Amino acid sequence: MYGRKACQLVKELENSESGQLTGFNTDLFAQVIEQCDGHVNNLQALLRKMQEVGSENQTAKNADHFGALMHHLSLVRNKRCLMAYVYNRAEIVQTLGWTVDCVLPEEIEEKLSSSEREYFKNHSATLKSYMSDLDIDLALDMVPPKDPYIKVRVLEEIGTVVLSDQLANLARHAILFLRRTDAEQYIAQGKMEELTG
Amino acid sequence: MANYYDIDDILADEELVPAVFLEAVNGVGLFESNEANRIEPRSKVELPFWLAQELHLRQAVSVNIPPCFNKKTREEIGADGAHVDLRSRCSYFYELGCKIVQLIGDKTIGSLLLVAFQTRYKEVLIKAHTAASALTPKFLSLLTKEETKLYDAAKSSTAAFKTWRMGGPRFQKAAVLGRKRKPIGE
Amino acid sequence: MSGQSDPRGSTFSAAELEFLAEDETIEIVPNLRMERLSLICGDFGPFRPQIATQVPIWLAVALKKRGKCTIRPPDWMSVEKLTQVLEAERDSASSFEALPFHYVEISRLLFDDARDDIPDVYMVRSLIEDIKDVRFHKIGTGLEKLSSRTYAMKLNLSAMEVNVIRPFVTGGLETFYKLGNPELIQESERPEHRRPQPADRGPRRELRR
Amino acid sequence: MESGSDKGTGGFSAMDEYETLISTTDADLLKRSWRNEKAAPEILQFESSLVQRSREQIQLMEETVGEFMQNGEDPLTVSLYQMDIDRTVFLLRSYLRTRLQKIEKFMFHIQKTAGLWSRLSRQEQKFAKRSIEDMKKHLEQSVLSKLPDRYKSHLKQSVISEEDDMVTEPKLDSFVICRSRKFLGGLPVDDSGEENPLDMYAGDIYALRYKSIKPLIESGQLDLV
Repeated sequence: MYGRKACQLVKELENSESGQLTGFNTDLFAQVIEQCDGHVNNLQALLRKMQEVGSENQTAKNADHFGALMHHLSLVRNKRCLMAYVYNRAEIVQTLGWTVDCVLPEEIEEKLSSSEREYFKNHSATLKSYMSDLDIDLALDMVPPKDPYIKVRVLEEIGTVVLSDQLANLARHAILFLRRTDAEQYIAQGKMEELTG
Repeated sequence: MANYYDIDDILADEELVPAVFLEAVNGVGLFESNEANRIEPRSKVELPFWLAQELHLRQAVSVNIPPCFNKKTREEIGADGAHVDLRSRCSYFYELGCKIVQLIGDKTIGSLLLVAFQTRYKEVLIKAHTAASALTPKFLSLLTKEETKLYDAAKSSTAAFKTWRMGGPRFQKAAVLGRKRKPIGE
Repeated sequence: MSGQSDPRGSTFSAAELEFLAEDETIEIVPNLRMERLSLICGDFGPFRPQIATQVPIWLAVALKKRGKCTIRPPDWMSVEKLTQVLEAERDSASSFEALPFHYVEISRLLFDDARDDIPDVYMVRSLIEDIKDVRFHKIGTGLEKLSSRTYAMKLNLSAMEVNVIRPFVTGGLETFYKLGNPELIQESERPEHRRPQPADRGPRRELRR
Repeated sequence: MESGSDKGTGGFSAMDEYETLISTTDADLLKRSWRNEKAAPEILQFESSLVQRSREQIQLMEETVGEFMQNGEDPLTVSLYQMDIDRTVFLLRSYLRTRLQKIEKFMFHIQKTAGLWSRLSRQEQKFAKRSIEDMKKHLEQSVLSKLPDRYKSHLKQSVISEEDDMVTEPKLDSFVICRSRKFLGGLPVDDSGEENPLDMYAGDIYALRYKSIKPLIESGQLDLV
């Protein structure tokens, strides 16, 4: 049945966990594009036939017309599924721009197509450009503020970094008090966790 | 189409509906048995809604009422609507139903949808707020996509409220990066 | 994720409601001397030992955590008042006793950081839990009555209650709106038009159409 | 349960006093704009002068805190001022972020709707333009360039489409929750053609279709919560 493979792509979106990416299905995607080529060849052949037949055989012309219509509709349908696959994934890639600072973690990067990687870079730059125009960092304060300092545990070796109020050695397993705004990005990236209680 | 990229709308359009061809069609290999690449008038087929709709509007096919809105389903919904397995009949029962009514104008389907939702909405509400999680899988397996979304929405907002009341970390790893590590205490 | 709201959703996270509640004012009795604070959110103080003054809750909690004040729990947070509220909640099947818009958030904030300032704290806490449970149960019963296209649903509840039921209520209303479209259903089954009942003033609110 | 004497959180009468509690400090206005922006399905008018004033206040306060620290002011006072700044900064960031996320979601629709485009700040317009370029390029590379000629548009499904039928729009029919600050009489919330106006009293909370109260949100008479 026409359009079925394209729909499988959309089902993949539906089955993946909300807001998370699965690997870009290059194979299936290419197969759907191939089907589109098939439809357009059939469509053109039928349109040629309609011209050849002229108005002499209206019945045959009608049958060709509806055949052409079905190929056109299938193309439109395939396009919708392909676009939805790319667009809905792109919306998730947008959210990466709010969390990740330029360099994607390997396990995310390998799920992206090359165009998606480029889109991530471009859109992150667009976001950064807005922030620098306004001189305000919007990747901070995802959660309403409480105390200026929070207690965190370092989960991944980060090394010595310059924070807003101190030079800190963020060694794995270290437990320390950091300014909330310094810690927030590390926590979002999974490199630290907040300790409470 | 304001919902061009909407996953559920796309999947609802994939549901099959029975149709009869009114016209001959050349050059389509729609069915495996169809070697001549031609469909004869009066052929009975099942077409995905996205295709059936456009062909119906151009009078190339005539769409019939899909079985999930048939007499049997109507009677079952009338008798004990909350416990009818609508998912196995059509996970996009309401969405497809609305599309079919708009296409062929059979308002009895519209009324059926409303009656079904009236009885089942209540059940979703009760289950979402009270049922112990061990009891729900069977119930959940009966729900259509729309009902499941409603159930999940209620469940997750209640869960978010409970998490807040318990206290605990306010900052967490971003969802988009995956949540392999459970926060301490969960 | 406890703190962050769904970045694409329209709802608020519980932490965001708590943030809003922290701007409500409360009375404290300072045990320090501190000059008037001219903050963006308003002027507070001056603070003198044993002289009660009104401040936003976030400020009260910050002082309390540092041992610089005691917090005077609001009037409604007494065993006597809460017992009355609970009884009234139980007596009435559908209406809701007036409590402050942010009562859920405020009580949690004070239980977390000012327990020793609340007389009969265990009792108060359990009364609030009971009130909340009774109310949530009633909210559920009220929502069950929804059965047709409804243009306006009155939800005079507290901020947190509204937020918890929001996705279900708006989702349910939207589906009823869609399925109740007169173009889709038979004339005979069209819902009679329910006039949104005029709101009565006064302390009771109802969850109703 | 009548009580007119309670203040602030102490009141059972919080609803009745709701209107009087609404002062008009910039902090309150920013909070209101933030809530409306978060809860509205479409992008609202950018609060240009309010954002400007809030930023100035933040900067002024930061300078004050700087001076406090130089003058050896008591650390408690300093940290209270800092917390107050943090709260306003959060609102500002979250407000701006919410708007950018809406632009990301509805960029093509905002671009082609003059009334919406003019709601954006200059910087937001620049952000929207670049976002559209980024997305267009990505869609072209991934899909459109691989499709037949008559199907290459990112706005029209094919050359046959009469209008831009691929554009995501906000659902103005979706239900939102609002709270009135004062009496609002005879609201036309019902689109059935029958006269069913709704009277809303101060402090009332209703779930309604956004579309039916959109003008009241835009004119600031009603708040989304």
